[in-house]
Amino acid sequence: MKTLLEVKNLSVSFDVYGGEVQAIRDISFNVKKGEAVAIVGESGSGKSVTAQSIMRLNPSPPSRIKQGSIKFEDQELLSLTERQMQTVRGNKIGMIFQDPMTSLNPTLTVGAQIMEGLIKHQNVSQADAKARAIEMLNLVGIPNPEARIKQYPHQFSGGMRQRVMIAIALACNPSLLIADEPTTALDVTIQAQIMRVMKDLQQKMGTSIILITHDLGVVADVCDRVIVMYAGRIVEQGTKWEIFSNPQHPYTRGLLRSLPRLDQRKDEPLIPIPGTPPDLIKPPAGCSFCARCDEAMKVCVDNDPNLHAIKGSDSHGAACWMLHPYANREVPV
Amino acid sequence: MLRFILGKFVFMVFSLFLLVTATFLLMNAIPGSPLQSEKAPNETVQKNLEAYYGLDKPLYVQYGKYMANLLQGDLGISMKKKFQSVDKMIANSFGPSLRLGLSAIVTSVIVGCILGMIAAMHHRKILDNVAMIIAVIGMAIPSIVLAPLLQYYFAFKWGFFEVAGLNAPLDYVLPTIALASGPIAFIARLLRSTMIEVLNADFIKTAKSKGLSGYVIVARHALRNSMLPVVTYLGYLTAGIITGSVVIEKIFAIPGIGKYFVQSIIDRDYPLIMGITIFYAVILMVTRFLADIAYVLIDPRMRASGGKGAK
Amino acid sequence: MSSPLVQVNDLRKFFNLGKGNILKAVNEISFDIGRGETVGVVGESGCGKSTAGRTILRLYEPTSGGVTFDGKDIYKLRGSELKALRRNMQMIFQDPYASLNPRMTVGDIIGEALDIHNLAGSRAERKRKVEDLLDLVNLNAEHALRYPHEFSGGQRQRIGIARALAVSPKFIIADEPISALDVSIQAQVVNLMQDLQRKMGLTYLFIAHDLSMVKHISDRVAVMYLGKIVELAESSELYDNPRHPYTRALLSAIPIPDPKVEAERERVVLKGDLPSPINPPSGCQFHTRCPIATEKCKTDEPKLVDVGKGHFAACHYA
Amino acid sequence: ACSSDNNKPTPSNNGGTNNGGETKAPQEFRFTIGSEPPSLDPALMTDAQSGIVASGLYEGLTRLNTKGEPENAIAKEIKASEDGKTYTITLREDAKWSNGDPVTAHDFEYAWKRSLNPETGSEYAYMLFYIENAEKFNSGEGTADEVGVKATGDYTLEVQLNSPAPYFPSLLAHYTYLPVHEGTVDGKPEWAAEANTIVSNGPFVLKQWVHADKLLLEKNPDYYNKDAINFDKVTISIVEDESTVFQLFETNKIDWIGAQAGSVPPDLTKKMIDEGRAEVTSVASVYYYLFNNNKVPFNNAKVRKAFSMSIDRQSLIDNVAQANQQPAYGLVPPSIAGPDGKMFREVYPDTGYFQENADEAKKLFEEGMAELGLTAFPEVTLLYNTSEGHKKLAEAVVDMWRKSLGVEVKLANQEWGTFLESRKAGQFDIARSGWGADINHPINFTFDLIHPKSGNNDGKYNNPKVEKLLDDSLVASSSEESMKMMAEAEKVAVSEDMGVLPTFYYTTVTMLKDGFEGVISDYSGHLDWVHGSKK
Amino acid sequence: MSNTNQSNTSDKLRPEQFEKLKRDNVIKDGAGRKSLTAWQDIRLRLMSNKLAMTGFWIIVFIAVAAIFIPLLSPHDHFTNNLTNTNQPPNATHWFGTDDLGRDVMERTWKGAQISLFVGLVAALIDLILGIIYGGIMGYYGGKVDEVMNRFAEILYSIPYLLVVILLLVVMEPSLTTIIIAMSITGWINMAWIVRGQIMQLKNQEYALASKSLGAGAMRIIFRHLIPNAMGPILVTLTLTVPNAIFTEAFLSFLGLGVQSPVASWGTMIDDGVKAMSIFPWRLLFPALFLSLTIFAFNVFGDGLRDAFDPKLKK
Ligand SMILES: Nc1ncnc2c1ncn2[C@@H]1O[C@H](COP(=O)(O)OP(=O)(O)OP(=O)(O)O)[C@@H](O)[C@H]1O
Ligand SMILES: Nc1ncnc2c1ncn2[C@@H]1O[C@H](COP(=O)(O)OP(=O)(O)OP(=O)(O)O)[C@@H](O)[C@H]1O
Ligand SMILES: [Mg+2]
Ligand SMILES: [Mg+2]
Repeated sequence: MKTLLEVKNLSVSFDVYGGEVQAIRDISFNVKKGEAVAIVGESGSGKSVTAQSIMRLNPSPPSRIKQGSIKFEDQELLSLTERQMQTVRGNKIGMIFQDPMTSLNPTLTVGAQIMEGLIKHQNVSQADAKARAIEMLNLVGIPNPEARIKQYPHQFSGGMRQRVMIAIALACNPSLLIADEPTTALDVTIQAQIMRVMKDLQQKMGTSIILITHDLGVVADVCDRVIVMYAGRIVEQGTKWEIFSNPQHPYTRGLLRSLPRLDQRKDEPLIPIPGTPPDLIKPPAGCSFCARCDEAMKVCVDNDPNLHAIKGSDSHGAACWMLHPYANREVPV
Repeated sequence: MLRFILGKFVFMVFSLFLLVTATFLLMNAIPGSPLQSEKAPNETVQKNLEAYYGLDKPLYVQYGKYMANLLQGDLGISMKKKFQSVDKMIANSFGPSLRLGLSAIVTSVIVGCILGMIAAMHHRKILDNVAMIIAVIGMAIPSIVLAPLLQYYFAFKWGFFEVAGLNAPLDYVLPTIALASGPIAFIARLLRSTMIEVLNADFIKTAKSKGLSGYVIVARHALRNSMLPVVTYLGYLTAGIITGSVVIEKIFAIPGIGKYFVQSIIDRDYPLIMGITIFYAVILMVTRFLADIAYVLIDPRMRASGGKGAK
Repeated sequence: MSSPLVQVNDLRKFFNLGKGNILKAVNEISFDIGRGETVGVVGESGCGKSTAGRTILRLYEPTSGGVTFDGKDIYKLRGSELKALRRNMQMIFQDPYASLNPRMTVGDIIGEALDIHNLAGSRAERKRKVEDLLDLVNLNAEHALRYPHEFSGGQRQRIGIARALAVSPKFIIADEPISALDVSIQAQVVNLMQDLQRKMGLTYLFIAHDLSMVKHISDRVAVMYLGKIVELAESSELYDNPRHPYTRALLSAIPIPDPKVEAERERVVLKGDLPSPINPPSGCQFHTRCPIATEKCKTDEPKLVDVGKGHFAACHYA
Repeated sequence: ACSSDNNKPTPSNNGGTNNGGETKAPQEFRFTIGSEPPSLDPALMTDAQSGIVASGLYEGLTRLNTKGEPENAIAKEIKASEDGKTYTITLREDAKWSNGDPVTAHDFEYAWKRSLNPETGSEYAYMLFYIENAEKFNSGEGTADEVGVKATGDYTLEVQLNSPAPYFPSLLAHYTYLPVHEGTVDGKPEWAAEANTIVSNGPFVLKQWVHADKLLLEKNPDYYNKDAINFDKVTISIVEDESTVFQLFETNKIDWIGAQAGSVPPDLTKKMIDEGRAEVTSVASVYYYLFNNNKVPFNNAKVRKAFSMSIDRQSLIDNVAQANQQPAYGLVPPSIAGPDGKMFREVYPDTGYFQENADEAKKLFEEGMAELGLTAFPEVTLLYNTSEGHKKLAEAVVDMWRKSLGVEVKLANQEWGTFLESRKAGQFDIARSGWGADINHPINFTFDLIHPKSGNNDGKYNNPKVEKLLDDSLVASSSEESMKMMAEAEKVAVSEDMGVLPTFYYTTVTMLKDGFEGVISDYSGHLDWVHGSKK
Repeated sequence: MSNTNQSNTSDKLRPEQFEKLKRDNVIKDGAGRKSLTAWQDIRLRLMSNKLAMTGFWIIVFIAVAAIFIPLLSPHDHFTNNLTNTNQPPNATHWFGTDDLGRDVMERTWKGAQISLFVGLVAALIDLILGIIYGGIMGYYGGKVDEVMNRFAEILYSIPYLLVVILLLVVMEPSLTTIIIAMSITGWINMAWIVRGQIMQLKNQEYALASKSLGAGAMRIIFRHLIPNAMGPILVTLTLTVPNAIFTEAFLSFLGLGVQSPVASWGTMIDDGVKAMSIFPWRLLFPALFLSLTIFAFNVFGDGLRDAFDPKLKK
């Protein structure tokens, strides 16, 4: 499969009064054509910043790209002018945000909001754009789209708004869809509908997806590959099978362990990961998970681990000193 | 919607009634009378006059009579401008005030919005400061200074415009500037502050992610959502501006209604005071009502609630 | 179990939207919460969970019905009695972004409760208590001086919990307290809530739409749909043996973090959205989305009846 | 000028004048007035603005000439009886109303009785009270028939006066004595509020009246004496702001500036006079301060005198008022006519009434204080009505008192209506006042200002000697005798009692564009433009 | 997976470093970061705003000048010197003299005292009344709001001048009267701004949270809602100060204000405008300092508002 997006050594910081928030630090990953990649991680781990860096939507100031490159379809996004970047946004990369209640403009009709990207990028007529908007609403499963495009967002339920967001994001048939926690604000029953719509559309259109979520359940259903972020770093990545059945990073393992299972008894307590993620203004010199890690070693305190390839896989890697030959240990399963 | 309008209307009538009553009492509590003059009038004549205008009757009789006439839409006859009917005086003088007022409002909305938009889009950058300095300077020079300065330099000294009057389109330029400079600044600042907030909203991120350019985003997405406070302000401003500005009308010799108002109070011209007060109140209510409607037009969410949330 | 701590009787909360539109957010719900018990409430967005919670706390005045707390009708309390009640009943809010005053420091947000009820004698004591509370929710003492916007959603929610705990209440309504939290933190919070419950004998009404977590934490679970309780049972009973088709759909919608399970799972994806609570469907309110609905469901409203072992369900086919 | 006016196709009136076939550019005269004429109905007019417009629109029995003397207008002949109480007036027969009707004696009779009719609500009806039974009718006690005015023929009018009034021909020029057209006026009180309903008989007709904006007058082609009228068109715009008026003048938009009708801005006055561009004319008005004669400390004549004598009037005029006013040591202004065709002040100069002298003043002040038994000067306020000019003068006067008497007088200003009420109610220590003439006669200033029963004696000055002199003057055998008594009363009131504090006699400052002639200010300072012309 | 993208290589590592860490308890996050208090934070942000600070220093300068120049000047504001009127600025009279020969500099700064005092006090009163009234209207809503809002509306539509002239009769002209006259309707605008804001904010969960903690209406309004409405309130307030300064001039002109020979900027301007073309300094100085003050208040207010808003934090 061809690589669609390649992020290399990307670091993004925010300048705030208290100092520099190092939101993402030296991350690299790629997304292939037609692939669905999930980015999971704790709140504040830099998922949204990563996503918005690809779209170059981080407000600047205060944000600042310190280093790295983002290659999309062999084009370096970071060197594009704002105007060139506009031809990428919405056209080649679509984006969906977390909160469907606020991410639509309350004063414009839904139809207008779908059509405006089309008109901008595809140079289509008003009528064609409208037809396409109706088609998109149909695709995302909104009944009676002819009438619906004339309505305003407040006349839609949350789930429907998120469908509208999907319609907007996919209207120009982008090759990459970035969905930043698209279902977090929705109900389980609606969540299931939305995920189904996304999955269907991805398969129909061959769009690549970066799905940002902290719900591992969603990941298991939809994605091919998973990237686990922690405190602005990628701590593990691999196929969903590898991540779920053979997690290598203590954080990933902790995450999976902390989820309640339906078959779990009530008096059986959950196993949380203690502590909270570090303050990104002063990220620890060593492994950022070290402070919360049960298996931390002396080396972890001062040395940030590389992404170590896992034996027997070319897709699986984890940034943990335990994978270093010196650690010489058994991997607990 | 009909109920909403009807409800508004009932309230308008009620508050007009209160207003008329309050004004009537206040007016009569002010010392001096419409019949005063520096020369003590002959007693006989004074009595005749009082009888003629019904001022010899107890206040409640005067009030009752006024209300009865008012109900028939009769605002009475001016006591100072003899036998000019108050409705006609208002109708005649409202024209120039309205035309000038509208010109000032349109100017202040356009210029104010442009300045505010520029400032918000370039928040914390040079252009923000430049736009705000322009706006604030407009506000910092009071119209009692600005109007004579404009008149003196642009009309008198350099002869670009007429010194006074409102006879040709060009004559509107100077009074409009003088009248609009304050509102421009206010609108610019108001818009800037709401727009900065709106520009941080999620749906702006959505718009950006569609690849829209900065100007389209501001014009299509941010402006409308930032307009609500401006519309509220306009609801009040409009009444104030189109019912005339005493200072501007005086300096540019514009036969508007603003001049009448001060004069009517100084003259204690009771019917005219009442007439203008009522007129002003009605205009105020109408413009506020229009602002409410504008709210509904701007923000479709208000439609569901019938403009309930509108201030 | 002694007498229930909270009794909810035929509680209704309607919102008058004007122009004759009445939104029936909570419609005739009745249930008890025993001392030290955790009752979970699940249901879709807009089904009235928060409204029910807020009405039970008397943040809203009810349309009809009653709630007793410790035997006292809370809607009859006035002045200082009401204030005292406020110390006993607390709420953890749903939206971590809107529930913290952006102008106040975290310390002041948490300390406010102490101020209102004069729980801290001195500034130093207040500071100490705030720090303890922060510690309790795994935040750092220095965070007291920061503003909410400096925190991630998860951290903010923990601040909200600390605020609720500040008055050491007996009863806490947790309105989706963890739905915005990270999984790793969710477990911390849930464990923390359970710890607190054990230590302080807290009683919870736990509102969520994350069924797995509700099941984990709750003794009994109520399922709400359009302002009504459609099913209420012991949690394991409910999960093992759901009687209402809506409950079944909810359960099947839970994503399971195991690709193997996911790949094999048969899903009941409900069609359509939640109908409007302004004009709810006739008969069984669920019939518009129900996979097993019949003509009868369109006209006859099923009652919430005991189908055995304290398992209540409101379905003709339960 | 002949009517070469192309707007008015009335061929019947063409030609027959000395400069017949000659066509000239139409003559236009433009000026401003400060506010709209409140009324153009002669019965209801009370103010200068209306008077200025009315003088073009209407023609009375007489008209004052440039010297302020009455000249026959509609009257062909005015004959007084021996006792001076009956006037027989013969009217000219060629005068017409603007609707074509002839102007007859009945119109005058009707107009005067209408003004007197209490139902008309005429404020200036008292101007007619010289006529027998006029006041009775006006007060509702008498009937119209009893009033001493009768048209004995279409063109003869007989008037009975209460007492001889030698200045009656002057009175006839006053606007209250103007005729109105009965058919137009009767039952239509609003007839004079719009241009198209006014029927007039003067040298000009009102073409257009844009309320609050401007009045357009055109020469009346039917005017009996149209040859004496040169302006074809007169535009009177209403402009309140003095700077604007000045700028309009300087940009050639108007031809004349003067008081009552927009005036030269105070700060520019001196400059304009110095440059010789503005003309200064005396005006029959006096600027003075009222003492509250009933209140400590101004119930003491010495204190009053001290205050008056410590004012440097010339300095006030030169530095503050700045319009070449004349210092006033009395009350009657120099432009008021006196006995024997002389000016009143020529015969009875006021210069000897008292002398300004700061040292003398200080002495008198201390004596006065001692008489009052005061050790400290009480708190005293000078009240004036809100206006830049009054404020400036008050500030200067107060400073003079401070410097020469060492007293601190506070200032207070009030808006006009309130001010009048306070002044009438005697709620003041010192109050600004000004007094102008209605007719060209000293009675305006003596009787009104210092007679204890006068409604305008707001300072409540009361000296029986003055009262008697003034009462006697009304029934004096001759005009000369009467004026002498008035002069005597004035002298007592000022020189002995200083009942009021005169400061200066007003002037009016006017500017006129080159090429205009015959545009003048009359004795009272009002614009008289009717006989003006443009080269 | 082979891309080793992180810079430090394992070469320098020694095996003994790979020994398990022993620790008793978990290290908390966020340690060591210096946090700022609310006021420090606002001050810092304000101070970084150059325009706002310019405004601030202008206000300080004018306040200092208004206090000290009249004290130090050899002239006073009332003594006439009729032989020295309308002098252009010169060595003895830096701002020239007026039409009664008084020192314009002295009068300008004496006027500054009055104008600033009136402006500040009126703004303060508007603020207090507006916040209380608007806060109550907005918070309680419903009938209370209806009635209070109607009252405000009716009050607002009574022509101001009428009220003012009535006051003129009832009270002695003085500074107090001016301030009262201004406050009679001045607060309404503020009240409406506050009301609108409160209506928006009162349904926020933080307000509910406070209510559930037992907070009374006043606490919710003043601790939670008003601070969040501070942006618009400050903008309105910065407008109130200059507005009050002007209203004062207008009222002085009507006779309700300060009495001569004391002058406020408003009255000096009113006077100076007429002499603008020949004695420009009489207009220039009061107008200049008035405009500067208004300018300064406005830019400072804007800066303050930005500083108050954590969302706009850099
Ligand atoms: N505008 C900003 N100003 C300052 N810091 C920011 C800004 N945006 C993000 N950050 C910081 O960057 C870090 C990463 O934030 P990010 O939004 O990417 O987290 P996330 O993984 O998306 O979390 P969540 O699951 O809560 O959305 C956080 O520490 C956050 O505080
Ligand atoms: N103050 C209010 N005024 C009018 N309607 C309201 C109000 N509060 C809630 N509602 C309506 O009542 C219904 C129930 O709302 P509620 O917030 O209780 O739902 P919920 O179950 O908590 O949903 P969610 O999962 O989204 O929190 C919704 O339709 C909502 O729109
Ligand atoms: Mg995020
Ligand atoms: Mg809820």
